[in-house]
Amino acid sequence: MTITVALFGIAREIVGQPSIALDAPAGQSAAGLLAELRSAYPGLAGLRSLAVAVNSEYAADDVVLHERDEIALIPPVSGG
Amino acid sequence: MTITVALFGIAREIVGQPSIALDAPAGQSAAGLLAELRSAYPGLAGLRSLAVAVNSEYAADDVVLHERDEIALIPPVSGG
Amino acid sequence: MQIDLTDQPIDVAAVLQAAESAEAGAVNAFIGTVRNRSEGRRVVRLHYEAYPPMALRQLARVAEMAQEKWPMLRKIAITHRHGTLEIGDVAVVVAVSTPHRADSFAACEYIIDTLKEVVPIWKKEEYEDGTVWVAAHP
Amino acid sequence: MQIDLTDQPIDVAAVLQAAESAEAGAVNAFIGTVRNRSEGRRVVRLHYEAYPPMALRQLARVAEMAQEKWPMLRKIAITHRHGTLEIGDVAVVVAVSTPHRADSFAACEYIIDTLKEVVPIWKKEEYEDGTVWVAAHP
Repeated sequence: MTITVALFGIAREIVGQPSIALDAPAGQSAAGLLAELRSAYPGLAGLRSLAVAVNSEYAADDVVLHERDEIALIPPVSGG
Repeated sequence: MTITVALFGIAREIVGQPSIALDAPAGQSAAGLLAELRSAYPGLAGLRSLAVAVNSEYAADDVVLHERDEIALIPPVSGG
Repeated sequence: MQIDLTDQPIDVAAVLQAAESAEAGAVNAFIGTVRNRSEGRRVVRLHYEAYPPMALRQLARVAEMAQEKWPMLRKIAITHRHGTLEIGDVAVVVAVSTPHRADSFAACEYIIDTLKEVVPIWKKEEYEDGTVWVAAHP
Repeated sequence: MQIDLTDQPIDVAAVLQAAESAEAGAVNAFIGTVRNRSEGRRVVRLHYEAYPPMALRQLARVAEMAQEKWPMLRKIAITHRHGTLEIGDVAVVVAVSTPHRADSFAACEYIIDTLKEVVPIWKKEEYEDGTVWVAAHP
């Protein structure tokens, strides 16, 4: 399946684009996606934290991703 | 000497007027004034607290009153 | 420091603005309004009586004490209203600014707590069947 | 509950008003503004980037969590700005109302503290000689 990952803040700058489309195995987990992205973009590994959001909620490591999910990478937030 | 005592809130209502003029001995203290007023107006004794203010400051018991001081009786405050 | 006592409606935004500072990222504000109930009774309106010169002096003292306890306080603005207030009217606004937010909460709460203990302002609650001077008796 | 994310200047008074209630005598508000210094460096301006649908969802969650912890909360209003902000501009306003004041301070502080941990908004500080994404690195 193909999943699209939206990127924000410093993660967007590290990757160099506002979103990426990836081929992912069926049953890909949030943790699996994180590992893959950290390997493809080593700059992401230097961040204080990095989370995956699925459909506007933070996803636990074992959450399984689906093609139609709205997926985003969440670097350390700093609102307020 | 004659001192004038300004009255507010429930103290004003108990005494029935916004200020009272009193003959006071030279050297009258804040505590002495309070005792005299409580005796003259027993309703004051039922209040949760009663303080004397001299020139816009709370007066300790042993503060000596003078004729030109601006003296006030302060019943329990409830601003805010 | 901006201290005010007024018998006119309080301009809340103006008090907040008086507390803002380019050097302080955090503003905390407390706004006390007239509730429609008090200890189970329906309140119709409130009457605040003040001893103006002493109230202003004591409001300033409270602000000075807060400034001593929280030296990082940049600005302090306090406005208290007196006279007759209807339900929903703003009775008091306290606003402070600090570089970091935890201090703004602590200092603002200290100011309103202390104000209620020392500032000579008295509140008479009016119910449908009478009035009571708040907290006057034990 | 009134939750908003906007790229326009925040009307602070309107947010406060949205939190007022005739049943609640206490309103506490936190206003976060852009400071001219950060960790010793002079800040020229700030850029806030948001992930809007998730930011709105998480702001609402924070408000819901506060309502669970403080069931006496009457109203909660939160507005966060994004885009480019100049020194002194208001970035966020949190306002809550409760019948008694101590709860209003505690709930408002909880909301802003939690907001800063979970809401997907990112702040880039611009200095005279560069920019930094705040808190991105350990």
